[in-house]
Amino acid sequence: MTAGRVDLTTRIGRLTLSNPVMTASGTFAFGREFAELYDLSLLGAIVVKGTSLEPRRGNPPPRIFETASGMLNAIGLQNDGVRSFLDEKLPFLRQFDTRVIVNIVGNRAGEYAELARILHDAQGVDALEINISCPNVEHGHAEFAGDPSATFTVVDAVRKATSKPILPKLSPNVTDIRVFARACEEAGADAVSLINTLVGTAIDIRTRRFRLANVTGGLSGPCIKPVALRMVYQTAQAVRIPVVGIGGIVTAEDAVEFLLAGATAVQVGTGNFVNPMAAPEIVEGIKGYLAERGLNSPSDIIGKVEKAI
Amino acid sequence: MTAGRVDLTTRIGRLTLSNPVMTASGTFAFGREFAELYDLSLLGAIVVKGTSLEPRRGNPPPRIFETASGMLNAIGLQNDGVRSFLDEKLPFLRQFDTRVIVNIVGNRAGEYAELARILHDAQGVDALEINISCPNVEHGHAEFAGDPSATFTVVDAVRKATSKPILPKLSPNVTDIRVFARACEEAGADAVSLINTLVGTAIDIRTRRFRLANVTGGLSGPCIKPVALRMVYQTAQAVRIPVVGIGGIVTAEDAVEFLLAGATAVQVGTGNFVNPMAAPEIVEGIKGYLAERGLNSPSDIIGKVEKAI
Amino acid sequence: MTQDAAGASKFSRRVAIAGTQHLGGAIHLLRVRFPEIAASALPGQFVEVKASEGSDPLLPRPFSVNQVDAHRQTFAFLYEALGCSTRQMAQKAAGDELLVTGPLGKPYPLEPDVCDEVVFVAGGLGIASFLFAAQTLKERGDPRPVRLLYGARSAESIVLTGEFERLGVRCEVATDDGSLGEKGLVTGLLERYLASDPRNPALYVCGPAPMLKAAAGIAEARGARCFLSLETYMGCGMGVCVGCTIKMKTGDGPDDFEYQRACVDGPVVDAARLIW
Amino acid sequence: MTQDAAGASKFSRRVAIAGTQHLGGAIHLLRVRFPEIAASALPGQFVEVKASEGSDPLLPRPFSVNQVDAHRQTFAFLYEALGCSTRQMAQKAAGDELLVTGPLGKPYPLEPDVCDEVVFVAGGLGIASFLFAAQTLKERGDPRPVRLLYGARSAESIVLTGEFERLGVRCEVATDDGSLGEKGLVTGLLERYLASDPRNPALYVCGPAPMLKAAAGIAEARGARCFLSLETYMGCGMGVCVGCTIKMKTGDGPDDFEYQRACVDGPVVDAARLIW
Ligand SMILES: Cc1cc2nc3c(=O)[nH]c(=O)nc-3n(C[C@H](O)[C@H](O)[C@H](O)COP(=O)(O)OP(=O)(O)OC[C@H]3O[C@@H](n4cnc5c(N)ncnc54)[C@H](O)[C@@H]3O)c2cc1C
Ligand SMILES: Cc1cc2nc3c(=O)[nH]c(=O)nc-3n(C[C@H](O)[C@H](O)[C@H](O)COP(=O)(O)OP(=O)(O)OC[C@H]3O[C@@H](n4cnc5c(N)ncnc54)[C@H](O)[C@@H]3O)c2cc1C
Ligand SMILES: Cc1cc2nc3c(=O)[nH]c(=O)nc-3n(C[C@H](O)[C@H](O)[C@H](O)COP(=O)(O)O)c2cc1C
Ligand SMILES: Cc1cc2nc3c(=O)[nH]c(=O)nc-3n(C[C@H](O)[C@H](O)[C@H](O)COP(=O)(O)O)c2cc1C
Ligand code: FES
Ligand code: FES
Repeated sequence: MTAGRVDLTTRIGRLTLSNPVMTASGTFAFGREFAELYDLSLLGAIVVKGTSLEPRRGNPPPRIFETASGMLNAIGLQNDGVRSFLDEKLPFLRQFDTRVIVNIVGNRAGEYAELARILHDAQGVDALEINISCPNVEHGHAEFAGDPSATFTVVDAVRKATSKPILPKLSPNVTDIRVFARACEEAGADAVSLINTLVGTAIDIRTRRFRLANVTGGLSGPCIKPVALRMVYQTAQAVRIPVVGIGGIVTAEDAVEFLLAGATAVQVGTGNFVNPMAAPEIVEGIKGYLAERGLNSPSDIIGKVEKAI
Repeated sequence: MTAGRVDLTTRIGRLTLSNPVMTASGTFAFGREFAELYDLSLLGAIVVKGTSLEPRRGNPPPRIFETASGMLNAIGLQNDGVRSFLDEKLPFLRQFDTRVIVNIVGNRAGEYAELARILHDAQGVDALEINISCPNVEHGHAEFAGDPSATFTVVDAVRKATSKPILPKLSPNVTDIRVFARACEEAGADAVSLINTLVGTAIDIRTRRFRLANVTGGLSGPCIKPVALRMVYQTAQAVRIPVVGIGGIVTAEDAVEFLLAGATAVQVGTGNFVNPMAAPEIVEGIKGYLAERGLNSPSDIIGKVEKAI
Repeated sequence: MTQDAAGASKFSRRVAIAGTQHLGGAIHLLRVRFPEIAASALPGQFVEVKASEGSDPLLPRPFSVNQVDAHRQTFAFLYEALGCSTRQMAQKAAGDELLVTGPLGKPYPLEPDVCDEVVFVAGGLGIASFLFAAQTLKERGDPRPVRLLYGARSAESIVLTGEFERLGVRCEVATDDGSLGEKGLVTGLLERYLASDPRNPALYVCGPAPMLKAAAGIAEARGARCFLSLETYMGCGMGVCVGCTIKMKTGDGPDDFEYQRACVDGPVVDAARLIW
Repeated sequence: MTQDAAGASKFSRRVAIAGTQHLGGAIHLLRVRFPEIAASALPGQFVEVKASEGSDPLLPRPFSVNQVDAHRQTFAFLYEALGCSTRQMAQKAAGDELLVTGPLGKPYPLEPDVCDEVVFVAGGLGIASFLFAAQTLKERGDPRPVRLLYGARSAESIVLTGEFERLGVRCEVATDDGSLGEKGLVTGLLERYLASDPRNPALYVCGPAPMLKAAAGIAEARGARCFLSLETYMGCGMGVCVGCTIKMKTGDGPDDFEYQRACVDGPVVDAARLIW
């Protein structure tokens, strides 16, 4: 093995990462807790929890429920607002040699633009991920994620508000995700992140009540991997901007599948809960996979999947 | 327990079943193999494998692959055609005291209508399930399932060709499944069946090839249950015709969740592979659930789910 | 939190099972070798344990640290093999691996200034966290009297009382069926104890939710300090998913509350602040 | 098929493990009590076994019937604990439950009119199905000579040869590393055997796909009848999902083929009809 030769440096448009592994929004908070487990500089990037203009209290509990090879969540974007992020969370993250991507969420295009303007001036914020696909808040799914022109409007507004790299995050709960990816590309997005969670529900047959106070929640974890992988493959063939693959990644093998399908980088979400060391183990595992095959860079495998026969 | 008191008789519009448990199309073939395990008269209904006008050879292998709590399939509707069904498969099924529902599939609305005309005259065919949602054949998903007006056209054509009960089967790969259910209702469907499989894929990182010759396949099994349950709940609130719930049902507890969410009956698909005795065990399990609570009929729980708080 | 960027204060890895012990009924004790956790865990803290290699069950489950060996190389937790993870655990033997993360959560406030009498109130498996607490008080040479009020379904589910007695803890037991100790609920023992007018006691309570609620009510009525260890449904166990939220008072108005995370702001909480 | 509507000829239920035996390496023998299957199974048939209670792994896995006890109350199968189901199996003990369905699939054509010499050709775990075949021939008092050509990675993976010898089967072994028998592949043994011009032999071959393919090629070149037992990826194992399809010749034209189901039209197929 010549793992020493492998260089995991990854370029997502104008954004350069030390490796293609990021942690997904909402599954890593603002890094503090995981910093007690490992050095965050091992990560390609950290995507922080969805951040809004004003603080949000979130949904009442119960907010999560485990399902077959997955989990439902309806957190409702509980967060302390962008000011608190800049004052209290960002300084901590800046100590690490990694990229910080802020996942932004608003009710209207104007709110997204406002967030982008505020964050545009922040040193240490490397990119913005535009969360137009959160299924657990009133204005999430229906308004932006289900309508390509609304998607365009939001991305366009953010594009005009900042020159930082922007990555709209797409919902899988649509008939054809490529249409949305193309709208983002046209609006000037640097890349697209996919997928967010599938909308699902669960019922307690003993109490005959929904398992989540919010009735429905977002389904994540290994159960959604086949759907995510299909959408990443389709999207990578439909747009020229890079695709960041997300959905059910727990091991390096999972991550390599996404790279082969055409993802330029990946995000680990629920995998962080399954195995708290998942993200750094995936970085090492990708390196090992490339080294064993005498390859030097993730770009040697990105999109390189072939037909079975 | 007074399980003796429970009467599982279920009405799906004009179709009366001895109990609400059916076996799903493509997971039970034409009943012969399962008849070697148990008496098919124990079932509410049998939905046979998707049947077309002409025989179809199906997709090349590999056709199936197991994923986390689920499986992908791309069978490609291999079947011997409707004539062979009538001559060779139906007579066997008619020996049993159950309902036979034929899952029909065509390339154009006219083919569906033609199938409906042929089957209209068949003694022993109790209803037709209109498969407009198979993701594994060229004319499946894109043309009918993704477009409400095309869905209307097919259902309308079938409705005009037969007076037998018809149940369009809906695809989950859409932004809002309720729109499709309403189109079916308007076209005169007796009920809607949902869900068919989610489109997914998987890659072998060793060979760097897709796991399925067809590249993508349909995802089924417990992994999709939260999505199916959500869609059944939404649809049951959006239409007046009955909803038949499908997706990840392996145990009686799963089936009860669907009834609580608003399904009038359920179908067991991949569950038949997980546990070949699943369907009759589910019939008994529903009976037990009702009996333990002093309830007499599935209708006592259909749609009776409440909010968590 | 003032911890520095590089310093690890939590640990997560696959470790081998050092030993297992069947205590009665479906209750087992499982010991793993994990020196960092054994050395730093405090009573009331927990670990997340993933027993399955696959993805069903997917998430690790929280288990309280039950005891730590004298050399702080291994620690043990107690579990009842009833659900999907715990039944898988019961099929494991020494040498098999588990994925373990910890130590997690806020410990019991056991400092001398909190109270003059330490009272552990356990319902069923709620006993799990108290042995470590009693050991720790003993090790610290804490002179205060320690008492255990312990209720369970039946004699079979009463475990580890010998260990408590050896540590000088005064144990009172109640069982639903009267097969051991008094017939009745642990809240009965608690009522009687508080009726005896103890001097500045603090109650540390762990058990099923209805029992916690009843104990908190009794404590409030009697004006006793009361700390509850909550068994909230958890996602990550370490404060990042915000899925385990509990409603905590921030004032006296109806809207004076915030959602806190049971895993890091708890699992031990002051009963007076919890909104049920 | 001419079976009548009510008659069960397959069986499926949860059964207790009667016993397990470690044979070497990661290879284990697992015996279950299932009289209906033990009484009706034929050599070459298989059962579907689900070891996990949960949904990962989801589907049962196919395993060949390896042996049946004299009173036909129990049967055993052989497995190598390498994948997710088989590793779970290896954690089970006598008394634990498995969900078992069978008997499934087409048996080996062992009738006297097929050939004059019976030759089993096994690669690795492909040995699993042949012991039952040898037992059955012996029970039937079949007078034909039976030979086993058996290859595996190393001595550790060569199992059950003693049982074959006790049944009067002439065994020849090859290992990749030469640690037992001849150094080389089982196809070497086969070449040499066929070069000795045996009288009307039939080959029954089970093992990894490349070995099956090689054996079929050798058989064709020598004009010997050859039956392959395929280890195709399966969904249901009983003919309903049509997911296990293999391409079988129906004539000599390029389009003269049909997709057949490996589980019911196989797993034993005539090598001459299989299109790779
Ligand atoms: C801080 C804390 C400490 C605990 N300490 C112990 C202990 O020392 N010993 C012990 O036996 N149990 C303890 N528990 C409870 C234990 O975590 C659950 O019983 C465990 O989830 C059972 O897992 P299972 O897969 O076997 O059960 P499951 O099949 O998952 O379900 C059994 C029950 O456990 C609940 N449950 C499921 N998942 C979770 C989850 N992620 N978090 C919490 N509850 C869940 C379910 O609601 C269900 O009622 C503790 C819980 C918490 C929060
Ligand atoms: C008719 C037949 C008889 C067999 N008899 C035996 C036997 O007696 N002893 C034995 O050890 N093995 C036997 N096998 C092979 C055995 O079924 C697989 O090795 C088994 O799936 C391993 O399960 P796993 O979960 O441990 O491995 P996995 O983790 O699932 O995977 C290990 C390997 O098995 C393959 N595999 C996975 N699922 C299936 C499936 N549903 N069907 C077939 N292959 C699969 C995968 O491609 C992978 O390469 C037989 C297979 C067939 C088709
Ligand atoms: C508990 C939880 C909270 C999440 N919060 C957010 C969020 O704030 N913003 C966002 O864009 N995605 C959020 N997500 C979605 C994830 O970032 C990710 O897209 C999704 O979970 C699929 O990936 P996974 O299967 O790896 O978890 C959240 C997911 C979970 C499980
Ligand atoms: C192997 C296989 C074949 C299928 N074939 C058909 C089919 O021919 N027609 C159809 O409408 N649905 C077909 N389906 C979909 C199922 O009927 C069902 O809608 C889906 O699998 C979801 O249910 P489940 O999770 O219980 O399997 C097939 C599913 C599987 C797994
Ligand atoms: S369990 Fe994730 S924040 Fe508490
Ligand atoms: S495995 Fe289902 S048809 Fe063969």
